[in-house]
Amino acid sequence: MITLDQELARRARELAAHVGRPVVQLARSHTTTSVERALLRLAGLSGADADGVPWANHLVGQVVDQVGLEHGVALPVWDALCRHEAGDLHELAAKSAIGSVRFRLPDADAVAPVRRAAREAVTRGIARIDARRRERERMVAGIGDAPRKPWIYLIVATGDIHEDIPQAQAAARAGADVIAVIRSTGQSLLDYVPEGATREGFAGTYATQENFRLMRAALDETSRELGRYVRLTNYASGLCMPEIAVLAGLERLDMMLNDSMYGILFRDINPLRTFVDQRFSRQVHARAGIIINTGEDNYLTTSDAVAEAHTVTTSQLLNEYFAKEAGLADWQLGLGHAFEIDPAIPDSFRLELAHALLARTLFPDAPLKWMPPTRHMTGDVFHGYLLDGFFNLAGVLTGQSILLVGMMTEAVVTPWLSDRDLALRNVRYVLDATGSLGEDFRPVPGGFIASRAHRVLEEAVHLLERIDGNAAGLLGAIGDGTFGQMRRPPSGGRGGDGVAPRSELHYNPAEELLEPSRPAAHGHEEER
Amino acid sequence: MITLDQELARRARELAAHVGRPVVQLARSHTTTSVERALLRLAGLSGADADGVPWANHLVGQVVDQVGLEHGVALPVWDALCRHEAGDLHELAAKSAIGSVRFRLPDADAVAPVRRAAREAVTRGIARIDARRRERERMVAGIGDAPRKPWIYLIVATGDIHEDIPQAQAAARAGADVIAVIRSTGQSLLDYVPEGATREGFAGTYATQENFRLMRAALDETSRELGRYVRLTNYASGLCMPEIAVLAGLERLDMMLNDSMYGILFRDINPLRTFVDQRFSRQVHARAGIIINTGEDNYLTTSDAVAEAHTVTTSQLLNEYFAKEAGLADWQLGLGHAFEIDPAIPDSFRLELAHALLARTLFPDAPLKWMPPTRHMTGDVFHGYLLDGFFNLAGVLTGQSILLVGMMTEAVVTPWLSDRDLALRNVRYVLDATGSLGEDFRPVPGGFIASRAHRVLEEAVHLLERIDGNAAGLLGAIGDGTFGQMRRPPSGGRGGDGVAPRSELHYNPAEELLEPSRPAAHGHEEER
Amino acid sequence: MTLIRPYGDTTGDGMVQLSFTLPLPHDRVAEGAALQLARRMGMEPAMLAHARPVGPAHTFCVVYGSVTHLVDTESVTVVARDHPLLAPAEVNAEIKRLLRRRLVVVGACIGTDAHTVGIDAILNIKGCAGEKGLEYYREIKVVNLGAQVAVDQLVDRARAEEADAVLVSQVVTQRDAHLINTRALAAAFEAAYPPGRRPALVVGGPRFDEAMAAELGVDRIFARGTTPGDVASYLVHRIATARGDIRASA
Amino acid sequence: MTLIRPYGDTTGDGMVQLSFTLPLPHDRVAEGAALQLARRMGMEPAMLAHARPVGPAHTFCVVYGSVTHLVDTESVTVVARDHPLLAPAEVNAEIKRLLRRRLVVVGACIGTDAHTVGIDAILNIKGCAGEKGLEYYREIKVVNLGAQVAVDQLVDRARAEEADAVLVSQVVTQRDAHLINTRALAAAFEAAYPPGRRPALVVGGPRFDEAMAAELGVDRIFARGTTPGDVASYLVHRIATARGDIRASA
Ligand code: B12
Ligand code: B12
Ligand SMILES: Cc1ncc(COP(=O)(O)O)c(C=O)c1O
Ligand SMILES: Cc1ncc(COP(=O)(O)O)c(C=O)c1O
Repeated sequence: MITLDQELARRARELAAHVGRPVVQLARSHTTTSVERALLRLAGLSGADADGVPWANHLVGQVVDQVGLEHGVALPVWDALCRHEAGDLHELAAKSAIGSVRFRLPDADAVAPVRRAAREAVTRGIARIDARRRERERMVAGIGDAPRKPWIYLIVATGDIHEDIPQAQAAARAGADVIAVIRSTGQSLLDYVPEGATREGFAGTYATQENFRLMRAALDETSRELGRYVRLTNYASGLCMPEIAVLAGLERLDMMLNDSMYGILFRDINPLRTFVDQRFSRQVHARAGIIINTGEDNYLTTSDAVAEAHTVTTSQLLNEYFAKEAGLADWQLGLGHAFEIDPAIPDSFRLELAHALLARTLFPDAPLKWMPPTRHMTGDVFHGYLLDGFFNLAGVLTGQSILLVGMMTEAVVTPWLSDRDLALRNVRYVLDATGSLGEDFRPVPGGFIASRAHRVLEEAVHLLERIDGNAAGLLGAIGDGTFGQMRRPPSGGRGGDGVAPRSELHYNPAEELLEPSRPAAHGHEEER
Repeated sequence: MITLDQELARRARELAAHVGRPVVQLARSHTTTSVERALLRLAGLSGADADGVPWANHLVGQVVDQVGLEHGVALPVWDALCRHEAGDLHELAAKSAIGSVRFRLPDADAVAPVRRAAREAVTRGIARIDARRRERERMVAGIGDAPRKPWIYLIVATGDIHEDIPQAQAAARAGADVIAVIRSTGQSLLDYVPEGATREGFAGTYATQENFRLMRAALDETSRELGRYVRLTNYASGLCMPEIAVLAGLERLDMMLNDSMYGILFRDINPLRTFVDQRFSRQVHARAGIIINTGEDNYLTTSDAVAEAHTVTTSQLLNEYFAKEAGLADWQLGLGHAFEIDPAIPDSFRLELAHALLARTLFPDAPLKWMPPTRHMTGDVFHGYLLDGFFNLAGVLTGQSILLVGMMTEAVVTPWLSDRDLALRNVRYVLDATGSLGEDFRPVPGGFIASRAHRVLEEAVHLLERIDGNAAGLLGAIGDGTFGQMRRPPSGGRGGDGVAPRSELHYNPAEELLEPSRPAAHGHEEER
Repeated sequence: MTLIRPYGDTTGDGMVQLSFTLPLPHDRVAEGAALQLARRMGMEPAMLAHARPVGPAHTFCVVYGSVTHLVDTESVTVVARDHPLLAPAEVNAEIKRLLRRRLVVVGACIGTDAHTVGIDAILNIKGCAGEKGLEYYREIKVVNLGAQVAVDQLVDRARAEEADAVLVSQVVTQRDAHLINTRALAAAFEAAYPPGRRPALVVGGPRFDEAMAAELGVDRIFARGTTPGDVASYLVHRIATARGDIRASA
Repeated sequence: MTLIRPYGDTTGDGMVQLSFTLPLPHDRVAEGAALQLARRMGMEPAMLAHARPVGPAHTFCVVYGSVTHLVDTESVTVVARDHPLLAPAEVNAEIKRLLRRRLVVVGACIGTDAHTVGIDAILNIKGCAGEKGLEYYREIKVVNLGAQVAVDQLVDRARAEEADAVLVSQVVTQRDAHLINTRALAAAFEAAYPPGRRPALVVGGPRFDEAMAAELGVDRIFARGTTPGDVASYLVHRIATARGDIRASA
């Protein structure tokens, strides 16, 4: 509905690639404890000891202690298996937990069969993920898909999977197309994935394989009941991001929050750790046919939505680059943005429209994730309900793809059952009453909306130029507080000790298997 | 923003005049007890006896009993005064109340001085109204006017003038440009105007001269405090409509609900009585510089807002004709319409826009009164608040002039203090956030909105043709339930006994003085 | 006994939302007073989610919190239908059997209430919620007096028509107008008829509490969402019980 | 004693609005239960304005009505400021006079709470509501540990810095996370310092009840709308009273 300066857009993408490429290089030349644990999970290792410490943690911990992280765990682990230290991964992990396995790097001549064994195990895991992806495709085709765009995305957050399930089913029946189960506040700082069904979370429910399974099964049932496939989302973030990505693939989650910078900025996770973990997670998501949702909307909760609008665009361009590089297709790119302008600002709604249209026009094929107001929501729940209505309207007018439904109680509590129901009524009213109003919405070329959109894109290009000119590149910019005004120096944050530069010998069969065939990506010649 | 078929519009006006003219003829050839009482009030008669029966009622009652209604009261009353039956109108009324005055028609040769005396008395009354009009003009110029269109119109309805006043002042401070004091449910059926300040009303406060005075004085004070003139509205309807119109002129009310058919349809008042009373009331309003608000919005509470949209347009055309005929200028024509489409209907918002644009385009110079949803409001106050927000948006997008602020508690209670405050926050958000969105709102020529508007106008023309073809004309159509599906036969309803055909001798100096100089009205050549 | 609590986002959390305005300027005292009120209402803990001035002398407050009261669903008195819901044909047949003549119903909005949409929805052929109104029933004679009917007039007409039932609508509730008018209605009918002989008095309107019939001196109250079928079925049941007939009242 | 009631549209009408969900299917029992709950909360009469099913097992209700409780504004306990509100220069001067060194403040969001915007608004130079944060005060040394700080870490750092005051933010309240964490904080500081020697413990967050400080074992709680000046003035007052100095605590 607006026309962007194509040359400016091209330049923006070129710069994003330039800024992103060294970061990908870092990711390719390092590994992390969580990537290695994810590999083991892909190879079929699950479960935990009686204290809840996952076998993957035990096994990686032992390998790191004995051999170091830099070579990856695949060679030491399958070497041990080839040496019949244990019959399978579980047994090996259990034995290693009591210190009764000695790990080593295989001798040069043993490497080939060890690699082959590892690769076979992981191939089976990937086959399971492929099967899940085909299962999803079959179900969507057989049961039916969401009836329209935007998809209606609702959050469930009781902290108890057994309360979440009926609430999620209720939300689906009431019209939700996507259910997101929010995680307990502390989970992303845990360096392990909890096990089993959980009932104790604060402001969210733990992401565990069993919780994934239970919720997906419940939603499958509801999908059949409703005649439309209801999607399930969780969060691939925090110190266990790659493992969560694998579990999501194994349990047929359909969408994952997966952002290149969220954990750095908002959970104070070490930048290098994050970028390494990210790339692997994205590769898994690409393979699993999972849509990723990125988190630039969050920047507007800590910095001003007008002054810093261009940081959102910049981040979207970077997320796009990283995603494509890891093999994700356009239809998997749920880039985030948000309706967070102070409603007291004159013409705030038109500014929102401008920002929303910029994203829509710059990423025409991406399933954009449109986030509701949070920062300027107050305890005045009536006014909040109204603001959410205008957020919905902006979403409709600008053709957003995934509508994260706003809650009138945003400033008060995690959503109640009735909040969700009210919020859905709000969405339904706006979609039904104004659904085709776009026909009459024609931003004047060169008018307020179009020139605002142009200006934000210009500012994003300037910012990318500045980052590109910075010796420390993107990491330096993050350290300077460029995004969300959160300063996160490259060496700071949690989990930095779980990263190692790869040795020459490093081997990760999953990465090899997941490396995309690198199709020519949407307009970037640098991508090959 | 849409282009109407000019020929169709011309035809609609021509038909409205054709349908309205016989009704005006009826009004000119009849009088009513309330018109006569209004005349006495204009001539300075106010107050009531100890039981609260107004002197105007006593005096008209006595004249009617003794001389009949058909000649009007002016001749018998000023004949009695010329005969020195009493020193002034009050004394005459008091004496007549105890049966000690004999009324008669003056002898043929006494008629001229009696007429002169009556005319002089009424001229003084009209001069008071003129002075009030000039006073308003001075105040608006001196203090300042409402800062923008639409004017924000708020209702106060506690039933107690002493609660109403602080609430009205609070509303004005919070942003209201117009305050309407709703009347007690029963007032329009009373055949007298209550006296004094009142504290007992159900769902509204009695309209009395003293209440008018108190509220106007309070709002004058607030106007000065705020630096903008706050307008006051009441209702010229019911059996005392013309008297209320006079009191409004005397107490400098700024706007009055004054509709040609509301009383017939919704209070079951006799049609002839209504049309006769109406014409006089409109003449008073024309002179007093009062804006009238018509009530076609009400039809949509009893009949369907889509199916019967054209009845609103038809009624607006009739109200326009009647108003112009009585001397009201375009800027005084607050024609009513409403946002009453079932929100569950697909595209309901676009249909609302179409209807609102039709009115806006058909009456480009009239200060249209845009009424909020009422019928489809429910006890779900959250949803009601949202709907009101979209009503406000429709008002902004289509350039409405007087925005009657909707209350989230519409289906529950008469508005609370906090409802009004919340409602104003809603209006402010919409005006500030989307105020200039009209720039981007361009209904496609021939598209959904434009063709819907055209179709409604066509249906209105068809309806007018049918009424015009009906032997009983407009009265017949009203009897058939054309408007609001309320069937009101010409002979039914209350107050019919207070109407009489005028005799040859009938004299009403006010009517003579108020008869407009008949300027060529906006596009009707029939108007002379 | 089944005890329940409101449900916010977990079973038993008791969460509710409350809003009100206090006649106090907005300051800490007003905020404290808001919490005090919430606590007196049984909210513990109560969170003041929002407070803002409405003019210089009032404060609007939004409170969230957990209410300590339990609701015992078994002690809830509902005016539940204790008779079958009949189709129009069944209603007609029962009236014929029981009365051997048409049932006469006189309807009105009394007092100064002009809201006829509700009573019309029950009486007019058009009906509501997909059901035809009582006029559609062959064995019911409907006399709809419309709006703003004085109680005396209504009594006179009911006598003249030998009404079996009088149906009255009351929509305006400010200052308890509906309750006052209903009491006046009951008193006038009691006074005008010999004891026990007055027609059935049925009152309706969106804001009535259906449990108040006895208190207000009428036979039955119908609130939000009533359909003509509800009323017709009740009327049949009423005649049947009045005549000691068990078939229809089962 | 000043007794007040909520104000709907007339003085003393006591009107309030209430909404909640009951874990019952939507039927007459649920509606009756809603009214029963409203009555238990002191609403009389209570009008059920709205009820609708939320799925097969829950009913959302909106109730309007008059609450019979009175609020006694004189018995409202407010955590009112009983000390002067000082400008930054005055704060600096007082600290200098009282301590003869800079006041040391250590701040953090504890537990797993990552909401730093609130504490940053108090501590960072940028501040909020037009006031500069504590970092701006020459005589205050601010150590802001950021988010997700374990209580033990915080204790260690407070000791290392010889903190005069520890400022902690808690925004997440689900399952009383903020209360649990605050209690843990108080216990850890009591354990780590000799009796009466621990730094001032100041806690803040939008959903706290400021009256709960004693109950939670901290010195002061600041809720919605706090500004850096409020906190600085309190800290000065606190040192002054601790030292028995009257000037600043008057
Ligand atoms: C339509 C309407 C009007 C129309 C009425 C047209 C007409 N011929 O009826 C007009 C525009 C004339 C009007 C005027 C006024 N109205 Co009005 N109106 C409404 C409105 C928007 C809808 C009511 C309605 O039609 N509901 C639909 C019907 C089908 O529902 P119902 O009445 O509840 O009926 C159902 C049941 O209750 C039951 N039922 C009802 N009666 C009976 C009777 C029997 C015997 C039985 C068995 C069942 C039964 O069965 C029905 C079907 O299910 C409401 C707001 C709202 N959304 O509710 C305000 C509302 C009712 N009006 C109100 C007011 C104050 C007025 C005025 C007094 C304002 C004024 N001062 O000028 C005027 C004057 C009217 C008067 N003297 O009574 C207030 C009442 C406030 C209160 N609680 O006291 C309301 C709630 C709006 C508000 N918040 O201020 N109004
Ligand atoms: C911004 C925000 C975020 C940002 C935080 C960024 C950051 N670096 O702080 C991000 C996007 C990261 C985020 C994430 C989450 N959030 Co959040 N977030 C918000 C939001 C939108 C605004 C909070 C805010 O910044 N307020 C502005 C500040 C200035 O206000 P304040 O904190 O009240 O501070 C003032 C006073 O309270 C006081 N004060 C506060 N602290 C202190 C301390 C001291 C010592 C003193 C003296 C005073 C003081 O002074 C301040 C200035 O006046 C709120 C919703 C809302 N509108 O309130 C949700 C909200 C707080 N978040 C919530 C949740 C659940 C989360 C998540 C847990 C969701 C999830 N499961 O993923 C995550 C994880 C975060 C975590 N582990 O804690 C919930 C909490 C629900 C509850 N009541 O328990 C809220 C209410 C949203 C909701 N309804 O669900 N969030
Ligand atoms: C992109 C993204 N990732 C992750 C999260 C939350 O997950 P965590 O549990 O890591 O805080 C969010 C929260 O909004 C998010 O936006
Ligand atoms: C045009 C018009 N006149 C009058 C009234 C109400 O006045 P009353 O019923 O007191 O005559 C209304 C109410 O909405 C109205 O719209």
